Amino acid sequence: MKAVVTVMLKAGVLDPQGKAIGQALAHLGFAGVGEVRAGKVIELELAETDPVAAKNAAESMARKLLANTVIESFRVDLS
Amino acid sequence: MKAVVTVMLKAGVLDPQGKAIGQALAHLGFAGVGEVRAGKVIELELAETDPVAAKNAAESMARKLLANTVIESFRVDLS
Amino acid sequence: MKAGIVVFPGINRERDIAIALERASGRKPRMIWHRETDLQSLDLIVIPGGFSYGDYLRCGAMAAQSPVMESIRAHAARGGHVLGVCNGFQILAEAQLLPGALLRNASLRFLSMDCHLRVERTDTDFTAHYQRGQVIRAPLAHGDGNYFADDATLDRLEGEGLVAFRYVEPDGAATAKANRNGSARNIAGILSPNRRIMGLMPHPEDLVDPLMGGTDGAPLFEGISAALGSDRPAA
Amino acid sequence: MTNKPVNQALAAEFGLNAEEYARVLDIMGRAPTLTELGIFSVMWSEHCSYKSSRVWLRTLPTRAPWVIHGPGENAGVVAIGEGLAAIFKMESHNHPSFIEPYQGAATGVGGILRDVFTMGARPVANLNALRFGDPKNPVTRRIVDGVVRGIGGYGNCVGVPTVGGEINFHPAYDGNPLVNAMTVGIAPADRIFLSAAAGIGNPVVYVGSKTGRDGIHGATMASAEFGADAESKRPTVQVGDPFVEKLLIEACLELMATDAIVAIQDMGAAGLTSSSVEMAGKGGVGIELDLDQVPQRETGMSAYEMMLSESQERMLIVLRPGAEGTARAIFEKWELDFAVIGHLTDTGRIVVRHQGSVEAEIPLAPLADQAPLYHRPTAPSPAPGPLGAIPAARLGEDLVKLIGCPDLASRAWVWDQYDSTVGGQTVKRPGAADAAIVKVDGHRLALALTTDCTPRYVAADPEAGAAQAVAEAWRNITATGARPLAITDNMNFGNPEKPLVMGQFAAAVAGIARACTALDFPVVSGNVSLYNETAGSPILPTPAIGGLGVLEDAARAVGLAAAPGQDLVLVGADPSHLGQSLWLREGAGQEAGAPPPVDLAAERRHGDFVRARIASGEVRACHDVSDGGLLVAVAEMLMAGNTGAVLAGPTDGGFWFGEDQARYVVAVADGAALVAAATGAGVPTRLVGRTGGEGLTLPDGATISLATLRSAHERFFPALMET
Ligand SMILES: Nc1ncnc2c1ncn2[C@@H]1O[C@H](COP(=O)(O)OP(=O)(O)O)[C@@H](O)[C@H]1O
Ligand SMILES: [Mg+2]
Repeated sequence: MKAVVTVMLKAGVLDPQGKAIGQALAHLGFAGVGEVRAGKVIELELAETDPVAAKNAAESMARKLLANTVIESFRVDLS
Repeated sequence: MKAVVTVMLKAGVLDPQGKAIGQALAHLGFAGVGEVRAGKVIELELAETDPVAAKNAAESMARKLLANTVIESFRVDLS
Repeated sequence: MKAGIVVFPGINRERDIAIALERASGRKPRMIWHRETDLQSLDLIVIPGGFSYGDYLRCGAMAAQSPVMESIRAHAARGGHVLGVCNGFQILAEAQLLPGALLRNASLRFLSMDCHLRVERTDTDFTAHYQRGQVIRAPLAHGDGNYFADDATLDRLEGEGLVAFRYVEPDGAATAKANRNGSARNIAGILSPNRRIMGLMPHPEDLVDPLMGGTDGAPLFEGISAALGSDRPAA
Repeated sequence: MTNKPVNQALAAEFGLNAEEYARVLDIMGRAPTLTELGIFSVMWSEHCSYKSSRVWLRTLPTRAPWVIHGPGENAGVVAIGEGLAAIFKMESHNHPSFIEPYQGAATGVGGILRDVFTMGARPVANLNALRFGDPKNPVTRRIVDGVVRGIGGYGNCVGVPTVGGEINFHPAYDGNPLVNAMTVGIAPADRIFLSAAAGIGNPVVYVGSKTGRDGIHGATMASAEFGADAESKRPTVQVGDPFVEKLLIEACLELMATDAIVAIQDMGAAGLTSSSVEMAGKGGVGIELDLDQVPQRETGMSAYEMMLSESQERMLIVLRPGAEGTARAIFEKWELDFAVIGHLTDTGRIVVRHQGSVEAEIPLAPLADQAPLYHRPTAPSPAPGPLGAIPAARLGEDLVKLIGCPDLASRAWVWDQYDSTVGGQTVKRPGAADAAIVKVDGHRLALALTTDCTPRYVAADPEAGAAQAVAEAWRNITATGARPLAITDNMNFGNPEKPLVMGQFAAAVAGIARACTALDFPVVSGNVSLYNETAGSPILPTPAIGGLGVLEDAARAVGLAAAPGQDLVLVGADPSHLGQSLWLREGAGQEAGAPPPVDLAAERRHGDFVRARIASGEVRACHDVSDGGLLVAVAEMLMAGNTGAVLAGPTDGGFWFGEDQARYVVAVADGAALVAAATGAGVPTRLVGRTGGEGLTLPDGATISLATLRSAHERFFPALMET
C-alpha cells in the first residue's frame, strides 16, 4: 500500500519559495497566477495492507518526523 | 481554480532525501516501510476557470520552470 | 568545565567548536557519538554546525529524533547547559528544547559572510563576558536560518528577555538589511527560560583567533567556561 | 541495447573506431561479450586513456625535491614540512554541468574530493575554476545559477571550505561551460595510500553508496562533442549525495588509521571498471569480481550496467587478509554499504562473474599496453590580428567600466554562497588575498591556493598564454608571501581530431613546461577534457592551473587590502602592452594583438624580491597586476582596504591598463626605501601613489569616490542573477 504525505507550510508562515516561484512564473509571461505555495511530498511504500492502519501509521510518521507541526501541516493520501 | 503540481525524481535517479528519510523512519522503529521517495508539490491559484486550459497552463509552467525534466517528472491535478 | 560535543552523522563544525572551547578552557572537550547516551558527567553539551543527516527533509529534523537527544533533554532538565550553533540550533528547535523553527533563508540562497550581532543581555553564562548592547562580528554559514515563531511566542521571548543576539548594522541598528536571512525581529539567537540553553545561527567559534580575522567570538567560550568552573587543577 | 549483436557497428556506437575494435578482437582472440566491449570502450575512451594527450603530457616537468608523488596517482603529493604532505588535484565536470548544472557541478566536487581523500588526506580546501558563456545569452544565467548552487550544495554539506577560484565569461563557452573543481588535503607524509593492488587472494571490498544505473557511458560521453542530439544521448544523470560523501570521508580516514588497507581507489568515471582494472593493472595482478555481491539500488541490473555505472560516493579497497571484520565494523558504524565483492588473483586477468556465468574475462596487460595512443596531427594557431588604433584613455571612466565588466566585477555574489570558514583554519577568505590562505590545523604552517588561466591569451598564443597561466599562479602565491611548490593542471580543449585544436594543446603543454621548469613549479597532477565543442565550434583553449604554495608561518601572510597612509609601489617594468587587454576589449571592442610576453627570468626575480620583502615584514599588502592592468590592481587594493589614494604617473592607457606580466603592486610604509632596495636587486620599481582619503585621485586630476568604484564593481552579478 502506498501512502503519500503532503507537507505544506501553515497559513501565516512566510513561504519565500512559493513567492519566488510566483515571481519567476510572472517573468516567464504566465498570466493569471495568484498565490503560489511550495511544499513537500513524501511517498511511502508500506507493507501494511489495511487502509485504516496504513493511514494511521503514515500520520504518526508525519507527526513524529515528516512534518514540523510548529510550521507545517500535513495530509495523508493512500493510493 | 487550483492546480497542484507534484514533482518527483524520475525512476532510477538516486533520491538521497528519500533514502535518508527511510533510514530515519526505520531508526524510529517504524516497521514495514519500503521505498521512500521525496518530491515537491507546488500549489498554484489560477485565474483560469476552464479545467482543460488550466491543466494545460500548469503543465507548461511545470515543463518550463517547476520541474527539471532532466531528472524529474511531474503530474498536474486540479482541485 | 567538562564539555562534550555531540557528533551526528553529517555534522562538520565539531572541530571548530573544540578549538574554541579548548582555547577558552584549556581542556579538550569530549566528542560524543550520537549513539552514546551517558552524558551524566558533563557540564556543557554543544551541538555544533553542519548538515546532520544531510539536512534532508528539514534541517535538524532527523537528529532531533535520535537517542542522544533524550539524554540531552535529561541534562537540560537537570539544569545543565546546552549550546546549539547553526545546525545545533536547528536541532534544538526541532527537538522543541527551544521554541520556533528555522526556515529557508528569505533569499533562498546559502549565506556565507560575516554578520554583526548585538548582544541583548549579559546576565547569562554564555554572554557574561560581553557588554550589554555590544556589537560583535561572526561568520554566517547557513541555508536555513530564518527564525520563525508565532507572535505570541515572539512576544514572550521579548518579554522575558530571552533574545540573546540580534542581527544589526555595525552601528547597532537592527535594520532589515542587516537581517539577511529574514528572521523574525532580527533574532539570531535565543535562550531557554532558565537561560542555560542557547541556540544561535552564526558561528562565534570561527572567530576566536586573530589569525582568522578576529576574536569577537572568544568571549562566549571564555564566559561559559568561567561560569562552569575553571579546569586548572585547583578546581 | 543488450539484445544488439556485439560487432563493429556496436563498437562504433560505444565510441571505438574500426582500428580500435580490431585491436580488441586481436587481444581477445574472439568477439567480446557486451560487458567486455563496454569495458574496452570506457578504458579506451579519451577520458580514461588520455589517448590523444598522453604523448604531450609526458613532456611536462614533474619532479622536484619536495614532490612525493607526481602524476599517475589519484592526486599529486608534495611535502610541505613538519612531516606533512599536501595532496591536490583539479578535475573537470564540463559535460555533465551543461546537461544538469546543479548535479553536474555537485558531482564534480564530490569526484575530486574522493581523488584526494582516497590517498589518505583530510580535505581542507576546495577551489573552482568556472567559464560561462555570454552573460547576455539567457541560458548563461541558468547555468551560473545551477553551477554555483551545486558547488555550494555539495561543498558546504561535506564541510570542506570553498576558498577560491576564478570565473570568466565568453561566448565561446555558450554551449559548453567549464566546471573545474580542485581539492586540497593534508596527510602525514609517511601515511600516503596508493592504488596498486597487491597480495594474491586479498579481498576486494566495495564501500559507500549502492550501485544504480547512473551515468552509464558517462566517460564515453565526456569524450565526444555535443551535437544537436545531446539531449537524446543523455545517460541517467548522476545525483550527488554529499551526506554520504561526508560519511565516506570519515569512515575511510578511520580505516586508514588502522593497518587494514593494501590499496584504495575511488570509483570515478567508468566506476567499477576503471577502479578494478587500474588497481589490478598497476599492481600487476589479476582480479576476480562477483557482481552478485555488489550492493544494488535497482533491480535487474546486468553485468554490463554494473560495470559501467557511474553511481557516486563509492570506493574500492584491497584489504589485508583478515581485516574484513575491522573494516566492516567501521563502515557499518557510519551506515555505509560494505561488501566483499572479489579477490586478487595471479592470472593477470580481470574476471567478472554474475549470476553463475562469466560475463567478462580480459587480460589486463594488453588492455593497458595496447590501449590506443595517438600522435594526432597539429597545426599552428594563426597569429592574432594586429591591434587597431589605440584610443585616448579617459582614466576614471575607463576604470569604472572595466571593474564592472563581467571578467573583473566582484565575485562576492558567488563566494557568499560558499562556506569558506568551516574548519576554522581559513586565514584569507575569497577576495582577501591573491591566493587563499588555509592554515594547517595544529601547526603554524599554511597553504596558499589559487587557480588561474586567461583563456583569451591562450587563444591568441597557446604557448605564451599557457606559460602566462602558470606564471600568474606562481605570482598569486608569491603575492601572499608563500613559497610556490607545485601545480595541478586542467586542460580544457576542443576536438583533438582537429589539427588546430591539437596544435593548441601541444603548444599549451610546451608553455606550461617552459614556465614550470623556469619557476621550479612542477606539475604533480592534472586532468584533460577534450571535445569541448558544440555544433563544431570549440571553446577557447583553457589550461586551468591550480597552484599550491606553503608559508612557514600563517601569521606572515599578506592580503591585498591597502590601508591609509601607505606608499603604493609598482614592482616590475613600466607597462605598455595592450595586445589582448581587457581595456581594448571592453572599451574599443578589440580582441586583437599578441598577448603579453612572458619573461620567466623577470618573473622569478621580481617574485623572489617581493616574497623576501613580505617575509621581512616591510610589505603590508600586495596584489599582482593581471587582467585590467595597473589601475585595476590599485583600485582592487583600495576597495578591499576601504581607502582612497592619490596616484602619479603618465596618463596614457598603455601605462594604466597594459597587461604586462611579472608585476605586483605593494603597499609599504616607506616607498623610497623599497625602491632603493629594489634597485640594488636589479628589480625595476616605481612609486605610483599614496593611500588615504575618500576617493581615488588620478594623474589626470580627476577623482572618483570609493562609493562609485564599489557600486560599479558590485553591480554585475546581482544584476545578472537576481532580477
Ligand atoms: N568560482 C570562485 N569560487 C570562489 N572564489 C572565487 C571564484 N572565482 C573567483 N574567486 C575569488 O575571487 C578573487 C578574485 O579572483 P580573480 O579575479 O581570479 O583573481 P586574480 O585575477 O587576482 O587571480 C580571488 O580571491 C578568487 O579566489
Ligand atoms: Mg587568479
